[in-house]
Amino acid sequence: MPLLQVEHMTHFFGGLRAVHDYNLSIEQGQIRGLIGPNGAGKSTIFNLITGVYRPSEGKVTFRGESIVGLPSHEIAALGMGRTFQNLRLWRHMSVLDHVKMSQYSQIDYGLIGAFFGTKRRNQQEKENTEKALQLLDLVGIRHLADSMVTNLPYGVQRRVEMARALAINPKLLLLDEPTAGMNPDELMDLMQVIRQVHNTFGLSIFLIEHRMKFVMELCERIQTLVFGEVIAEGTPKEIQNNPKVIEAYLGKEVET
Amino acid sequence: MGYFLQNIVNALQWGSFYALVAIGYSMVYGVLMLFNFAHGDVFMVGAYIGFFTASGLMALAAMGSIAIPGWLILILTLIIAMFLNSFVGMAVERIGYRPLRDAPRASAAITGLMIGIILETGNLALLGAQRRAFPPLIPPTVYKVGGVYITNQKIVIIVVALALTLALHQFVQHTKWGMAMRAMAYDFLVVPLMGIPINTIAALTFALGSALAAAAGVLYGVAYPVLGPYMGIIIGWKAFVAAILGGRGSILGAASAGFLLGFIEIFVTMIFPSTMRDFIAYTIILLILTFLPNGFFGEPYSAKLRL
Amino acid sequence: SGGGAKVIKVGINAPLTGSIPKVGEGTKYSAQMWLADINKAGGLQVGNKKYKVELVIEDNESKADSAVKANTKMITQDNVLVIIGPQSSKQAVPAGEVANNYKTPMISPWSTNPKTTLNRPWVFRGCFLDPFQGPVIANFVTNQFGFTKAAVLYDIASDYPKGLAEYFKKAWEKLHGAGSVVAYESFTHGDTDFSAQLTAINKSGAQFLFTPQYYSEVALIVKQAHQLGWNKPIVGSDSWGSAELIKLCGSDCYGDYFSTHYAAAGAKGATKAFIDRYNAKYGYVPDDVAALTWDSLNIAKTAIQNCGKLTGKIATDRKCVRDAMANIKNFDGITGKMTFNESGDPSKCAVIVKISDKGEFKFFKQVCPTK
Amino acid sequence: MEATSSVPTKRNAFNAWLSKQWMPYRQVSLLGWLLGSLVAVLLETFIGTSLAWALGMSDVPALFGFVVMLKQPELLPSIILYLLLIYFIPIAIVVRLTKSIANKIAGLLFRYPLWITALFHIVLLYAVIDVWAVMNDYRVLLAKLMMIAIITTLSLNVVNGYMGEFSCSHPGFLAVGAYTASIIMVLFFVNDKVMGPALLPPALGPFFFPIVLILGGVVAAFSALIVAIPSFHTRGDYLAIISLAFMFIIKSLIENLQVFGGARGFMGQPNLASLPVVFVWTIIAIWTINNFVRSTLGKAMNAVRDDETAADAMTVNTRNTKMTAFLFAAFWAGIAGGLFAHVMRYVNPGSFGIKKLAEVLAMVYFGGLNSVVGSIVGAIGFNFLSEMLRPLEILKWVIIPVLLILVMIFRPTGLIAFKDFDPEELLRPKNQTEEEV
Amino acid sequence: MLLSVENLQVSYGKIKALHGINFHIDEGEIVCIIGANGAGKSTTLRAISRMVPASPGSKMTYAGKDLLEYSADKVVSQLGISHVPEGRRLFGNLTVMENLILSAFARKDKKAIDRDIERVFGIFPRLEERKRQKAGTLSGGEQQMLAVGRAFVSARKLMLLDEPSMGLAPLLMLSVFDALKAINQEGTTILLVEQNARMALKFSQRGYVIETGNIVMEGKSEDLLNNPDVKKAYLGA
Ligand SMILES: Nc1ncnc2c1ncn2[C@@H]1O[C@H](COP(=O)(O)OP(=O)(O)OP(=O)(O)O)[C@@H](O)[C@H]1O
Ligand SMILES: Nc1ncnc2c1ncn2[C@@H]1O[C@H](COP(=O)(O)OP(=O)(O)OP(=O)(O)O)[C@@H](O)[C@H]1O
Ligand SMILES: [Mg+2]
Ligand SMILES: [Mg+2]
Repeated sequence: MPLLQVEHMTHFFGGLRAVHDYNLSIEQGQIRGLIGPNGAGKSTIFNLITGVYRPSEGKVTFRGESIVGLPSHEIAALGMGRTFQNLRLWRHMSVLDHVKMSQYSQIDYGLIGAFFGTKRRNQQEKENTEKALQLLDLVGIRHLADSMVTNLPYGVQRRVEMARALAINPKLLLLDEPTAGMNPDELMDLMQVIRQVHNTFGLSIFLIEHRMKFVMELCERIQTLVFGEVIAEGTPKEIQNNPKVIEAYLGKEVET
Repeated sequence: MGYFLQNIVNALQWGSFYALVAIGYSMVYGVLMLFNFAHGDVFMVGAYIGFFTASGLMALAAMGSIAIPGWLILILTLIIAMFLNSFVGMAVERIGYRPLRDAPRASAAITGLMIGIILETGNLALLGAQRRAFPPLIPPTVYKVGGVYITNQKIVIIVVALALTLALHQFVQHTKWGMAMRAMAYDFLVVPLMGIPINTIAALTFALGSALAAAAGVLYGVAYPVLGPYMGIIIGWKAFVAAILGGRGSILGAASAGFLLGFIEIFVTMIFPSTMRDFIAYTIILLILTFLPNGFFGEPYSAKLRL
Repeated sequence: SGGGAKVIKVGINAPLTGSIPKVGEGTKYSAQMWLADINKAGGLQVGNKKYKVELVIEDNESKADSAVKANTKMITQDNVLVIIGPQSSKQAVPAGEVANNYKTPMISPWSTNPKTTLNRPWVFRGCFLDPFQGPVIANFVTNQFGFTKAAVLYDIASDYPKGLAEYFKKAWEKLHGAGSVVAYESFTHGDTDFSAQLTAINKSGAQFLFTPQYYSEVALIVKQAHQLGWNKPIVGSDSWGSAELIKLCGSDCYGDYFSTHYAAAGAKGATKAFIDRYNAKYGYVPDDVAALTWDSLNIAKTAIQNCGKLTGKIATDRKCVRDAMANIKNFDGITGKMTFNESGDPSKCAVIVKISDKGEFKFFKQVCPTK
Repeated sequence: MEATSSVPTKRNAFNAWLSKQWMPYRQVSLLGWLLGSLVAVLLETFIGTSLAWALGMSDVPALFGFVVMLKQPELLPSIILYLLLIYFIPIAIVVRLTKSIANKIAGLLFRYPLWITALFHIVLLYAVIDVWAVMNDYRVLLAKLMMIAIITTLSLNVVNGYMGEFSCSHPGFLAVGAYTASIIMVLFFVNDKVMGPALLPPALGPFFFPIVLILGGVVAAFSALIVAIPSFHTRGDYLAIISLAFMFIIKSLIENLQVFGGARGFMGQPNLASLPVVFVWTIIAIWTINNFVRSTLGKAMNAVRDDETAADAMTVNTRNTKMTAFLFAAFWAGIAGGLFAHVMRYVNPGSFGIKKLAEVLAMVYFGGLNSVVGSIVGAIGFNFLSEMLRPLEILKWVIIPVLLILVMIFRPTGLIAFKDFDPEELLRPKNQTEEEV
Repeated sequence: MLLSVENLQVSYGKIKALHGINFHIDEGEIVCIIGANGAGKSTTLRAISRMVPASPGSKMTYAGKDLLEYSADKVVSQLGISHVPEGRRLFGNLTVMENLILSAFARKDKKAIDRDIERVFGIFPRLEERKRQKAGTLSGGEQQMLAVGRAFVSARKLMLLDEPSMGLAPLLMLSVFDALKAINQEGTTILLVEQNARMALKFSQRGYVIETGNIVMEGKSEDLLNNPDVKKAYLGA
């Protein structure tokens, strides 16, 4: 059974058909890519899968459960972590709190614990802090744990998003243009991080990217979306040489 | 039937005031995304300016050789009060809002509230505790049309309210100044990058909003000729309700919500025991917003944020 | 405390800011005039000693909790001997509780709510009560015009109009049977548009309108009523009795009636003297609040003097003043003769005033409580 | 822009001198300060009155002389002298003398669970307040109202600060709590003309009072559903209107309930809200609210405020969070209302209108958003200011707004905003902490 | 020399973001600034367009005029410097068309404005399709097109571009850079900030490398492209 299965998903924004008859099946431990011109509907697909929008038509199954219509946070708690194309951090919270927050669904001390500060609560908060610090270590920003996110450089903010997404114990990680705003050097770093989390946690990863070097090196299979429809799917090699993809998306000369 | 029609006329007049104050509110709200809680009191100041202007003009007319007719005094009063009050608005912007431009909106709301209190108490301290009687610029003539009593005042008020609403709507939607105002509501930090002077736009917005408040104040003085320092509070808060019920920054929305509020209040009084008016009227509003979570013409809360 | 009582402190608890600043102003002016008189006499003669008198004026912002704070402060901090105020029942009811608890005599000049003095031996008032005024008006209208159908318009959120409207309704229905109040409409504090209520009143077939509102609202109600085609009598209560009424209402109010504590136009003797002095000093004819405050202050003064001597122990002196106050008989005030009953309320006559077509408040009739 | 740097001016020299003088006090633990204050207030109890007379004042200055200062400026030197003799000098001496011992005790206490230290400090704090207030009842009343204001402000900060809504419904919650508690108390424990004889022996009143207050809080929390449920679908300005409507509805409802006095108000509440009672409730409020906002469940409010979609995507149950925030805040507002009613022993719907709203909003934003300490400072500061300036009458309502505007301009989120309140930090001994603990 | 910057210092509160940098741009040039995250690239552009205040001691001259005497809006309306800010910063509540019209706020030449808007639509046909859509609902890349489009329409003697390629599909990225080149040939000077250092260096004539608020290297773009240090640090070699 695939980890995530999307069948015949279609979505309209008013009269605009943003996604049409989209299918996807991701196995445990795969890294998959989604590319396509701007406005093709890639981010929309992420939003549909994660429950931000509800698809007009289609089925989405995650870990054997149908998740269409579930609220975002329940889908996330099932093990689907994501990052956002335009950063969506919590302005007034520290880096550490960001990562702790994502463990919300794992908390079970309840309101009594929250109001009265029971032993159980203190225990759990402590454990959560430790786990959060480990994750920050993993993405290399432990030393910034107490800083507020607003003043951090863009690249660091991206890492916070990554650590935050990892804290929900994901089985599947959705990354929307994780390299945007990074220079090639940092891009290599990030690739390293992604490989590492992939290996450590055995996660599946599904990512949207415009930086071809990144996609081609990381992904096992890639889909190309144009006007909401998949025009090609295959290994990086196949995609790179697919004339339709070159015409609609890559162009002749590919820069990283 | 006459009873019903009479109440429609009543509601139209009452709604006109909510509408006029609400669009002034909505101007500032729509542009700077700020609650201008001083607006009700700016309205009060407008009414007072109107009072002094009108009294002065009437005194002039009384002693001078030239006979100025009442309607001319009204027009002059409207123009002068609108003009002068726009400076009050600009001063409010300068003192209470410009320094807080990148503060949380709620903080600016508090300064607005405080400026309002200063205007009220300032009035009380300077002009004393007595109420003022607005001079009768157009002596009321009562017409009886098929069991419905209408006065010339009512007609003037409703017509002016509608005209100002439409004019302002045109301005905000279709001129580049209007666009700049709306842009500023969204992200004022980049507005200068378009070569737009933000301080000018902000001042202009407050000036326009306050001019409208003055118009409302003068007409209010004509219809309800008792002025006091606290006259702006209730109408200000209710206009706040209307401005947002109409949808953020939408002039037509604010105006229609203003009229709607007038209609709700009048008709609730007509149908239910009048003691229950606020209870029922606000329950209706609460229900409207529960089912139309973005007001009438508004964008959803998160329109600004994109995934 | 107070090191042997060289000064007598009198507390004034008044709404200087808030929604009825004019009431506060009248209170304050009256008190200052009163103090000026005492100062001119070189102090207040008690027994064989002259005391300097100080006013402690506290603003209650027209809020209940502020009035309580002000009373507590004046009693426990400033050690006032007696308190005048608060004026509105909204503040006088809770503030009276404080005065009573601290055993400090207090007179509210203007609060007509029975609760203010009820079961509070230390609290007095300077005016008649709503349960008295309501029937006075009902009887007057019945006798004068022979009407049987009444309409009432009142502010539901304010204590005074609401109470009076209820007492009037009760009295009217007692006279003319249930349902004889054909329209009983209300609005909320701060409203200025009464068109819907007045339209309903118009339709109800009432023969007159009773509206126990403050003068500023009266002007609006009366004008709007006329604009909606109403041309029957409108009757009011003591809250109409301000010189401002005519300024605001103009000829629309001519010919209407209201009950009140005193009639300024055509007043005689001490009343006239007071009015003239006040007018000369502050430039307008004093409202009933000012007159009642004046009377209350003088009751306090009489009580202090009747006490005979001040010990300097504030608790003893307060007790003495209270007892003296309770024992005052036939105090001759500018708003009428007063004797307190056991709950601290004076039995006073009401005056019916007609607004003349020059806008003066003309004495029309006096109605006294039946013994 | 950068602060103009370090040419040693006179002002800088003065600042340096000042901070040098202040140095020793840096190491004074809270315990030390409390001890010092206790000595000062005791001193005032014993010699305050006589000293005041000696200095030409008629009585002990109730609010540290601020009120007197405005009424009789000529007394200014006396007041300063009084403050120095009763407060500043004794506190300074005691604090310095007991510095090391207080730190030792604090360190010793710190070895036990935190609640023991906390309790110790709280008892001491109460002693200070009690001794201070008992001097005269005006102080008692002010202290009570200030503490109630603290509860109110804190609870509003939960919604407006921590969750970032502009809720206007708080006067409504206060009213619900006030009326519920009053009605139950009067019905059950007071022989009253309106509600008839007490259903239970009035002597039981004090024991049931806490339960009744909680009931009031619970009813207020229930009424908060009216605002909380729409908040699932709408936020920001629209919710502000919903909450405002709620406030109007509650006020109108009470005005129409003749049984409870309507506009005339409701009185006869038993005299149960004594200083210690109000104090204990205030401490509980601060404690639970602070616990809540520091837990991950509470911080979820911040996540909802800063970016709801992101919060949702990170497993935060946004509905639960909003619901909890509104209900919890309303609960405490209800308690505050109940206490208020029993302090005033009279409530009327007019006390819960726009004026009240403006006042609580001002306290929250003045003190500081998203901060427990801020709310405490805001409530105390605002009440103090408003009492202190009372002699100015009308001008008071010009000066207070001007001050608030200045605060907003220079500290747009309030005096102390976005700060975690860590009791451990506060109670810790202040000398070279590492060795001691 | 069109723009010369001397000893430019900028601080955000206590954080000093620029420690006194010097550089210049000649008329008609394309100059790029590259550097790591947080190096201060965007801050440099913001300082030029007067969005952030420069600390005392900084000097900026533009066409012989003291830039520091102009406010942010006058820099655009009187000096003709346009700025595509980081993160697009569109007016999400206005339509695409309104965004474009607004960017010509300070211009009076109605005809020329229309022509420029047409031209933007020529480069980005997608925008013309979405003329009436609210900018806030455009896809990330579409937003980027509009952000660049706005700069075309507003004054353009000097164009400051902050990461114009961010989030653009490869094909589109090429067309944007082609368009920029064309504009440059028509006389617009361009100062480009890019993460995609290789792209930026290929496109520009000269480049500066900025590191934690200091310029550490400058030179002809080709030379930088071949410089081993640059290669190692910024080209991901
Ligand atoms: N809320 C919305 N309302 C209307 N149209 C929308 C909305 N959200 C997205 N769209 C439109 O749907 C299309 C797909 O958008 P989407 O954000 O999925 O693109 P994308 O593939 O992620 O592009 P990019 O690579 O530029 O981020 C776009 O044309 C966009 O304008
Ligand atoms: N508004 C701000 N408040 C505080 N610090 C800021 C602000 N903007 C930027 N900074 C800080 O100034 C420094 C320079 O930032 P700048 O945005 O100029 O970098 P950049 O080179 O453009 O980086 P990036 O490639 O991430 O866009 C960074 O350390 C950043 O954290
Ligand atoms: Mg996208
Ligand atoms: Mg940048």
